[in-house]
Formats: sequence, structure tokens, C-alpha cells
Amino acid sequence: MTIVNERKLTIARAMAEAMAQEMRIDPAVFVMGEDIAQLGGVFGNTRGLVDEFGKDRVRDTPISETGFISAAVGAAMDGMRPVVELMFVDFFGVCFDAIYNLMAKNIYFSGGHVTVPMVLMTSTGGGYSDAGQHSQCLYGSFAHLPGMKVVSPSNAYDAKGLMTAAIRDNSPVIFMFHKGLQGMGWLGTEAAANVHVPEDAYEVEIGKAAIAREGSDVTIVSIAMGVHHALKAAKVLEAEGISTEVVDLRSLVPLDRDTVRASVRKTGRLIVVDEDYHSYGVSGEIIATVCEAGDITLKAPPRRIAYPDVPIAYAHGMEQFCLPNPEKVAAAAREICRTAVPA
Amino acid sequence: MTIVNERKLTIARAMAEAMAQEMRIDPAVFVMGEDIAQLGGVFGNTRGLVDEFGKDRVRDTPISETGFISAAVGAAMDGMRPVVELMFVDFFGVCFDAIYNLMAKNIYFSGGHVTVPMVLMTSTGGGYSDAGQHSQCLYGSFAHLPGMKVVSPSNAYDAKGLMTAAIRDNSPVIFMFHKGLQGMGWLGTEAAANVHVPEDAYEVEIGKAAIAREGSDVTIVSIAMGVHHALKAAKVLEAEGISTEVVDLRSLVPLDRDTVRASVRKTGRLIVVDEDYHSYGVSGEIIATVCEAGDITLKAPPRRIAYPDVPIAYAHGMEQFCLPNPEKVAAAAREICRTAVPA
Amino acid sequence: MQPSKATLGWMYHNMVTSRKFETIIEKIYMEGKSPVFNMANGPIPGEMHLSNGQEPVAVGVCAHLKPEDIVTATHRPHHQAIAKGVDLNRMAAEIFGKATGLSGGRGGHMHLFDPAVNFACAGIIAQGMGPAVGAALSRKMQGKPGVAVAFIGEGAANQGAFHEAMNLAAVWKLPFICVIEDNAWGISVAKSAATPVKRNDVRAAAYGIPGHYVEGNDPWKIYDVAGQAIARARAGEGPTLIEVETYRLAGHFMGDAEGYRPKGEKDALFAKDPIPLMRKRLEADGTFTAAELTKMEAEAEVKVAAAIKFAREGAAPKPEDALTAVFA
Amino acid sequence: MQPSKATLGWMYHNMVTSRKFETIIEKIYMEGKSPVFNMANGPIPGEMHLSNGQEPVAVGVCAHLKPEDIVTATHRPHHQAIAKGVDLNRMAAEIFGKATGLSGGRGGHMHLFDPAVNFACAGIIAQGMGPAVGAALSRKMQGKPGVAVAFIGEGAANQGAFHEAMNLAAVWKLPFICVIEDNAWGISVAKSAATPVKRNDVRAAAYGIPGHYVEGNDPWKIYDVAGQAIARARAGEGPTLIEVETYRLAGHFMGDAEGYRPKGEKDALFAKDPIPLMRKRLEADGTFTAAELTKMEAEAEVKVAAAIKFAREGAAPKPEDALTAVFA
Ligand SMILES: Cc1ncc(C[n+]2csc(CCOP(=O)(O)OP(=O)(O)O)c2C)c(N)n1
Ligand SMILES: Cc1ncc(C[n+]2csc(CCOP(=O)(O)OP(=O)(O)O)c2C)c(N)n1
Ligand SMILES: [Mg+2]
Ligand SMILES: [Mg+2]
Repeated sequence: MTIVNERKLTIARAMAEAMAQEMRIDPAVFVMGEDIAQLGGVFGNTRGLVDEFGKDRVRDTPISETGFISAAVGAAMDGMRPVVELMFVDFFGVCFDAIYNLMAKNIYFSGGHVTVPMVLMTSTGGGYSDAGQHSQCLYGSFAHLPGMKVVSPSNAYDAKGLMTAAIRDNSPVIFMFHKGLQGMGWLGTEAAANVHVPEDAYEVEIGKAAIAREGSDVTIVSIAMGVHHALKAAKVLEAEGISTEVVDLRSLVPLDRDTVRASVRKTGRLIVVDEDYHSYGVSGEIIATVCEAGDITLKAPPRRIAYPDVPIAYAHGMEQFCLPNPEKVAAAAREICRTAVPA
Repeated sequence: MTIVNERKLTIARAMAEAMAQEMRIDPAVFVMGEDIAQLGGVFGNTRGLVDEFGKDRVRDTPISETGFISAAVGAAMDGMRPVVELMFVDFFGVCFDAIYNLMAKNIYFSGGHVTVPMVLMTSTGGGYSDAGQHSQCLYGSFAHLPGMKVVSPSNAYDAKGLMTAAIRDNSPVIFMFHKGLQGMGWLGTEAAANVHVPEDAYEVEIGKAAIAREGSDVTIVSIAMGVHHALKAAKVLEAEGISTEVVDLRSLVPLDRDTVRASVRKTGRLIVVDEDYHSYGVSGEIIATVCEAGDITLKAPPRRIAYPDVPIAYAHGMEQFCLPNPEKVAAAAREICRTAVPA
Repeated sequence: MQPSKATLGWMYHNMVTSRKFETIIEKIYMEGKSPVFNMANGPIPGEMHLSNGQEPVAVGVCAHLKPEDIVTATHRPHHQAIAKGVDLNRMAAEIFGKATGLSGGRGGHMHLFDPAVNFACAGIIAQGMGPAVGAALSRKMQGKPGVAVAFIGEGAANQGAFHEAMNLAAVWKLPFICVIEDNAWGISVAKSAATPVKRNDVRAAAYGIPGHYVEGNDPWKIYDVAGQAIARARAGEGPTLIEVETYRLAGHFMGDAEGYRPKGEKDALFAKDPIPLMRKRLEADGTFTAAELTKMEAEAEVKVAAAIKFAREGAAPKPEDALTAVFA
Repeated sequence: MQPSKATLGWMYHNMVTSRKFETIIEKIYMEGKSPVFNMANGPIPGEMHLSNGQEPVAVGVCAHLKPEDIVTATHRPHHQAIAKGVDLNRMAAEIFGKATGLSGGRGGHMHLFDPAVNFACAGIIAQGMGPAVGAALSRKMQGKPGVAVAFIGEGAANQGAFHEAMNLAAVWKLPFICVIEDNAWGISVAKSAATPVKRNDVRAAAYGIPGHYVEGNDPWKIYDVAGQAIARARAGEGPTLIEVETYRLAGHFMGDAEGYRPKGEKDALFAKDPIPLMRKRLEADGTFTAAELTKMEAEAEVKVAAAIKFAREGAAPKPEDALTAVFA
């Protein structure tokens, strides 16, 4: 993926490209949400679409998330393939019924006789002082409930491939994109997320984790922004003689437990990095996945670096104190590479 | 708690008694929700209150959960102490913003300068074929998000004490009551939940787990209905020579990790029973809590008996296939009391 | 708009079918539930919301609809499902939780899906509003014919989802009709205690669309008003909000003691039972003879009996199939 | 209702204070954000929604309010906070994320809480509706004086929370006023593309309550209409829905390129800037002399400068205090 002279895209542009390509080949695909037409989405991921496809297929909505998300469900059941934006994932509380009780369950309630081919894309993440109602990740909140696939890319290649796969999927897919990876300078973007993206359409299989970096001493499991923290920590740790394997989950539902377990089986050490809240979420699930496997011997107790169980503070110093970062990850890795499990 | 001739109450009546006693001593306490006045609540837990306190303080609402729950937040910030009912927890999707983003965060957003003394009581659980939008537990969905305490009693004694503590708390408390424990015959109630309840008001501390049964071979951690499955399994296992300790969490937030860890430290084996969905929820968190402690040696991999990650089916046989029950718990206990951890 | 003789016949037959269906479901629901009433027991477990008395709304509206048109219904969906032409055998089997049911037993009485006639329902108040609006949007975008009707209760008009969907339908001028069944009650909460306006048709003003209230649970009037709204929608002129006065002759759900009803209300409602009233009028104005009407009733009886037989005889689903059909 | 001279003086002074506050915040916000505009940087990080142009709504309403009355505001709250009498020093400090801020830096610009004057705001559209209704309920139940006002944007009137709260306030006849600031835009979505009615005051009909639309961003007219509604609420006659035409002179938030605005719109709006217009009128009708008005402006300047100084000088919160104040 790092061939010289090949074009790199931001995640925002990769998402828009995937949508455009699917819209060209399938008239059923359309996009709707708040400020996604002329504005191109607050986070840039629908930029240019309205110019090519017009206001009918790239449709600004009123501020009525329950209305337009449940409308998307109805449209999807009627043969359309909506890609809908919930501007910030933090807003899920005003429309979660339409998501978890309707979108996610209608296939099941119908006994598999209807399909609900829709994508709900939504932004996650903090770090830029947008305070407690605009900075959350909520990965666990979506992944906990059945009937929806949940993906989140850490780079533009995966973003395009996952978006293409999501649009083509006949089941609902939650596509979570981290604001700090979008390639928008005003969000202090992570440059490593901008990678080579092939021009032709392709799919990244939903439900398969990637080994973002191979290593032998410790496994760091994460998703989206956390993957970059892990990779940065891994570089530092390498210089100290600690070999780090980084697993990029990419998909929370389905969860690729095999890849996680295989990695920890090899390294014997596990750290989970999760920008979502600490308890009852992703970090606990990954640790349980490893510990319940029954054939994995840990050389040290598993660790998690997650957002503490407190609302997200506005003040820069407070928020940064709580967020995962490469330093915290590296420190945890150093510690568990020193510690042994109790006899 | 099992003194002869002392009165027993159902959880429903214990809840109503706690509310009534607090309403008598504190005019700020009031109750609102759908069908909670003359009907006494669909699940009986407000029965009789309107007769004593009138329609102003026991207030039927329109079917507007966002409206009345966010109104309760405003009233709580203005000196009242509302006890609000969300009829089925499954309906949280229409009003979760009012709960998790408003009720749960206003104390923090105000820097601790306002209090939000309110209780949100809501029914959980299935088993009586009420299908996929009326049978969920969603413990993990509430416990994952910061700023609200989350409790769920397994018996009437705890129900009264937790309700009293919740009403007196200056922070928001989610009080989840399992339909199958309410003492309503039409829900096939669990008789063991009806226990002695003292007449005088008392508090059960929020955040403290209880040892529902002592044992030495295996720890079963659960909450609400799961505790009864565990206790029934424990009886069967006892006859087979397996000594089971049952931890009744009672509170998910705060989570009494110490009691869980102390028990597993003693038994060396862990089973989590959770009627909520399997992944990214309570069961993963409890397993992680034990495994990350660092000083607990497990004699066998931890196990969880939870609702699989599928919507809840209507047909009796399908739903029962998925639900935890004493047989599944006992089988898991037998297995792990046989298995050893890998060397 | 006046219904033709054929339409009136269909309407009466359909109302009777619905009532006979509810009547037998009511009876079977109690099997296994005495002496102790426990919802979990018997061939039909769970909650059961009967539609007795509300049949005129279903037939008055659905008489104008084709299979391609979309209907979303609520937790009280049987009359609408029957009027929309949902397969009665598989619907009954679903209510019995059988493998032969519409959803193989996964859905149950509150989750009846029949894509062949574009019917769906849901257990959350006002949840059907958005999907119907979205289906209407789909038709408009695809340039395909079809209108979408969402049936809700009067209690549901206070739910946020109602407002958002109405607004969306109006701003996008979609072929959508919201039909509110005003049976005067939520569960135990009276409309007057929940809604500050007497009639929800005034809420149409909030969306700049036509609003109508139909009094008296009258099949002819409902047919008329619904027909105009549906024609308007088909002509691309946008949505309409209709509220219909109707009567819930049963409890909210089975097991409801109905202690909240004022004394005498039930008797007064039974005196206005729309089925005998319609029969009387059809006979009196000479549309049908008594014998013709009796024949329709007998046909309904046969149809319902066959559906119940189909349901009873169906196999239970395999328990482990609970794990299937989560994803498409 | 006509504002007294004293009230007019307060209104003008307050509008100027608000504008001067926004103007300096706008400037300081850009510190550390060039050459690269990154929201995370500078003394004021995060999103910033300025209220320039919307001051008349805040003062026209809040001129009638006492500290005991309740106001909930939105993501664009500064003008309302200032008009409600929120402590300007601690408000500025909160926007700077300082320990001396209203919430010790936990809340920031979208989460300003000052219980001393019963002011709160929130970042979710229409989220303040319910809490204001609930505070009104609290006063009614306690028999204590006080009205509650929820300010929202015109875009928020399409959110379910708006509908549910209006309905609740109306059915319970609470001392509540919803004031919609119609600045014609959501973020980039025009009111006409989101709302099927021209004016949201017609939505009052959905709740059987009075509705008013105030044109022209005119402080006198707003004062009049709001005064009547608030008097009505204090008299126990229930809620009112008011929409006010106003102008957003800035972008939706800082960094907004405003490409969605039709050509010339910004110039036309600046020509209607309510502050110079009010000054002109106050001088022309002889209410105040030019010198008096200039003095008010100077006082506002001093007050704002003091607040900014207080904010700048405050200590940063201890990072680990992020873990405190979660529970009461
Ligand atoms: C969001 C939500 N809140 C509450 C309920 C519980 N509930 C089921 S039916 C009902 C009453 C509905 O009244 P109405 O809309 O008038 O319909 P009706 O039952 O009269 O047909 C209530 C409150 C629900 N299913 N969903
Ligand atoms: C529920 C919800 N949806 C979307 C947003 C994102 N958002 C913030 S401000 C805004 C526009 C609001 O428009 P309006 O209500 O007219 O207020 P204005 O910004 O014009 O003051 C949007 C869509 C949000 N904060 N909350
Ligand atoms: Mg009703
Ligand atoms: Mg606006």
C-alpha cells in the first residue's frame, strides 16, 4: 500500500469516492443527512457528490434524525440503498430507536424476508475540545446490540473498501469514522491515515481484522485512532527492544476473535486501546475474548487504555489527561513486558 | 432475612413502599410516567400511590419519553426529586439523549454546581414471549455510559433499600427491575424474589455487591434474574459436590470489583450469567475485571452464559433456547470444575 | 367519494373477517392461561392487543390501496393487516409462533411482515411513521407508483417520531398519509389527559398540509376522506393527516381489567359496534340482502377457521433457528 | 408592552456587551490557529458559535425575567447568557477552559451553567426544551414563582424533542415560553428546505396555545410580544410559542466558509445590524443622547475587558480533575 507515486487520499475523500462509484453503477444508492449536500458534510466525506448526482440523490435533511433514519429504513426495505449520515455519533440518543430497534431488527422480525441495505455513517472521537456532547466514540454502545454490523477504518484504503462493502451489503452497517483521521486540517488530522487508495472500486471484507504491524512480544488491539496510537508506541518500543504486534480490528461486528486470539497466542501479552469509555465496552470484550479462549497462556495480566468512565471535559488539559495516547500505550507495554503472571 | 412470621413483599410492592415513604417525608419527591397513576404502573410498582398522593404528585404522562424524562431533569435541577418510569427499557431508544447526554452529564457539565436527584425506573427481561422490542435487559447499554448509577435488585429487600437510596441520592440513578421478579403472576414471577422487607425505611448502599450464597469451588456473578438462575444451579451442584458462591452485583455502576475479585480469588473459577446480549456488555466486563486484576489465578477459563447476539425471538422455544437458565449455568459449572487451565 | 357496491361488500366481509379472527384469537389466547393467567403460557403467549371495534378505519383506508402500496401498523395491527391483504394463514401461524408463520415465529403479533403486500408493523409507539415516509420517498425517487400509509394511535401523536416524520413528508411533498386511530385511550391514559387539542387533525397546520377528522367510526365517511387523501397523494400533491374517531371494544391488551374506563363507557361503545351498524345500514339501504350478508359472514368464518387450522397444524420452529436470519 | 427608558438602556447596554464579548472572543479564538486553522489549538479551542446579530431576541425576552426565572439555551448561547445575567467573568473563564470558569473547564462554550440565575445550555438540538418545561412544572408543583424560557433555533423546531416538550407544557398548562430564533439557517440548510411552513408560530395550533411571529429583529416588538407571553405564563394561563426573525451575522461556527449563502445576503444582513439601528432609534426618538449611548458602550467595553482579563488570568484546571464532579 505504499507504492511510490501512487495517489494517496484522505479518509474523507476515500469515503466520498466509494459512494460516488456505487452511485454511478446503482441508481438505488443515495445519500442523506444534515448538511451533506452543498456543504459536503461537516467532515468532508460527501464533498462533491451533490455536484455530480444532484439534490435528489444527495439530500439535505431537516434536523430530524429519527425522521430521516427511520425513513431510510423504509426506503431500504423498498429497494433503495440509502447511505445516511448521523453528523456526530454523540447524537445517537435522539434516534437510537430508529437504529437499534428498527433498522437493526427488521430483517430478523421479518424472518429474513426483507432486507435493509443501508449504511449509517457517523463521526466519532475527540481531542480537539469539542466537549462532552461532541467528542465521544460510543463504539461499545453500537457493537453491543444485535442486528447491525459495525466498522471503523484507521486509514483511507480501508475506508474506501469498507464503505464499498457496506453499501453493497444487504444488512445495515454502521460506518464510524474518526474525526481526527478525516484529513481535515481543522481537526488536527493524523497524516498516517492518508494512504494509497486504488481508483477502482474494491471491497474490504467486513468482519476481518488486519495485522497493522507484526511483532512478537505484545499484542495491541485497537480500532480507528487507537491503531495510530499503537503504531506510534510500537516504534518507540522497537527502539527499546520490545516487538509489538498491532491488530486493527476494523470491524467490531462481526468481531474477528480468531485474529485477536492468534496474535495473543503468539505474543502472550495483550493491551487494548479504546477511545470509548472504559467499562462495559470494547476493552472488556477483547480481554474476555482472549481469556475465555482456554488455550492462551498470558505472560502478564491484560491491560486496557481507554477513556475513563467520566463525561468528556472541554478543557484541553483535562481531555488530554483522559484520552489514550502513544505514551500511555508504550508505558503499559513496558510494564507488562516486565511483569509476569502470578504463579 | 428469613425470620418466621415476618411479612414478605413482592419487588413491585417493595418499590411502591419505598416511594411512598420518601414521598411522605419529602414533598419534593414525585412520580411520573405512562400509566403509573390509576393503573398503578403496568408492572405494579406504583400501585396505590395515586390514592395517597393524588394526581399532581403521581402523574400520568403522554407517550413522550423524551419530553417527560428531560422535564424530570429540569425539575430535578430545580429542587424536585422525580422518580420517572420508562415502561420497558426497550423504549430507551426514543429518549436516550435525555438520559445519557442530559440527565447523566449535567452535574459534570456544571462542574458539580447543580445536582440531578432523579430516579429512572424501568423494566427489563423476557421469557414470556413479548418479542424483540419488549424483552431486552440492556444492562450493558446503560452501564457503559458515564454519569448515571445503575442498579437492579434480585429480591424485594434490596428493591426497597436500593429504591430508598436512589431517591435520596443527589445523582441520577437508573433502577432496573426485572419483569419476571416483580411478583406479578401474569409474568410468571419468581417466588424467591419475594422476601422479608422491614416496614421502616432503610437504604441498601448503591455500589455494593452481595454474596447471595457462599461457596468455594466456583463463583457465579450475576444480577437480577440471573442471580436466581445461579442460586438454583447452586442447589443442584451442591448435591453433586460442587460448592458454588453466588455474587449478586445489585449495582452495575458503581461496580463492586473488589467483591467479585475476592470471590474468584477464593474459588479460582468464574461464570458470569447475564440476560443481556453477549458481546460488549456485562459478561465481558466482569471477566476482564477478574483477568486484569493480576493476582488471581484461574483454575479454568472463565465462562459466560448470556443472551446470544441476536434479537429476541417471539416463539417460546426460540426465546428459551437463547435465555440463560439454571441448567445452562449448572452445565457450565460442571465443565469448568472439570477443566484445568493450560499450563 | 362513495364506495361502490363491490367495495362495500369487500369492506363488510373484511371487517367481519377481522372481528372473527380477533374473537377466536381471544379465545385461544386464554388456552393454558387459567386458572393462573400467565402470559408466557398457552399456544399464543406474550401480549395481545385486539382491534375489535376499530375495523372501519382499516377497511375505509385500505379499500383504496393496492398490494404495491405500503402500510405500516402498530402494536394493534390485525385489522389493518387483514385489510391490507396479508396472508391470513401465515399471519395466524406467526401469532402461534410457528415455523410456518410470516417470520417463522421470530416476530409474533407485534411484528408482522408481509413484503408481498408491503405490510409491516412494530411495537414501539410511532415507529412506523418514518419507514412509511421513507417508502414514499423511495417511490418518488424511483418514479414508481405507490402511496404509503402509516396507521398510529391517538396517543402516538405526542411522540417525537410523529412530528419528525410528518415534517419530512411535508417538506418533501411525499405520497404519504398518516391515519390516526383515535380510540380515546393510550393504555389507561385518556386522550384528554395527554393531548392539549381535542383533535389531532389541527396538527396538520404545523406542516402546511390538509388535515381531516372523521367522526363516528363510520366506514363510509372514512372511505370518503381517505380516498381523497390517497388520490391527492397519487397525484403528487403531498401528504395528508387524518384522524378517525374509533372505539376500542376490548381492553388495551388481554388481561387488562379496564378499571380506568368511566362507568357505562363499555356499554355505550358496544351499542355503537360498527359491524352490526354496517350490516343494518347495508340491508336498510338495499345494498345487500340479509342473505348476502350472512353469506359473507359465513365465508369469513371459513377463512378464519382455515387460518387457525393452518396455524395450529404448523410445526414449531427449531429452537436453534433463533440464531438465524439476523443478517440478510 | 412598551419598554421603559431604564429597560431600553439595559437592553442597549446588554446588546452591546454581548456584541463586544463576541467580537473579542472571535479575535482570541484565532490566536494559535494560524497559519493552520486547527480547532484544537489556541486559548479557546473547540467549536465556537457566535451570536452576532441575534442580540435583540435575548434582550427582548430577558428584560422581563428575574434571576429566579429559568432559561435554557443552545449551542449558540452567549447573548442569552449575558442577557440572563450569567456571571460574565466566570463565563469567559469557562470558555477559556479555566479552573475559575463556571464549571471549572468541564463544560466549555456549549455547556454554560449558572445556577445562581437558573441558566443552562446544551449542545444537542432542542435538548433544552424538556428541562425548561420540567423547571416550569417544578415551580407549578412547588407553588413558587417563576417562568421558564427555552431558546432554540428555527432548525430545532423539526426535532422530536420540540414537539414532545411543547405538548407537555400545553397539556399541563405550565409557565413556559418557547422562543425560536429564526436566523433562516441550520448550519448550511435553509429554513425553507427543512420546514414546510414559513413560520413556526403556526405550530402553536398543534398545542392549542398562542403563537406569535415577530418580524424584523426588532427589540421593541420582541419586548412587547415576549412580555405578554411571560405575563400570561406568570398568571397561570399556560405556555406560548414565539418565533422571532433574526439575523446570524457570522458563520454557523468559526471556520465556516459560508458558501451556502446566496450572494449579497451577508451585506444585506449587515445593513440591518440591530445594534446601530437601535442606537439610531434611541437617539432619534430622544430616549438617550449620543453621549449617554457612548457611555453605555464604554461601560460594556470595560465589563468585557474585565471578563477577558479574569479569564486569561485564571489557572488551568488540574488535568486529573477531569475525573471529579461526575456524581453529586
Ligand atoms: C415509545 C413507546 N412508549 C410506550 C409504549 C408502551 N405502549 C404500548 S401501547 C401504548 C398506548 C398506545 O396508545 P395509542 O397510540 O393511542 O394506541 P392504542 O393502543 O390506543 O391503539 C403504550 C403507552 C411503547 N410501546 N412505545
Ligand atoms: C440532535 C442534533 N442534531 C444535529 C446537531 C448538529 N447541529 C448543531 S447546530 C445545528 C444547526 C442548528 O440550527 P438552528 O436550530 O436553526 O440553530 P442556529 O445554529 O441557527 O442557531 C446542527 C444541525 C446537533 N447538535 N444535535
Ligand atoms: Mg389509542
Ligand atoms: Mg437557525
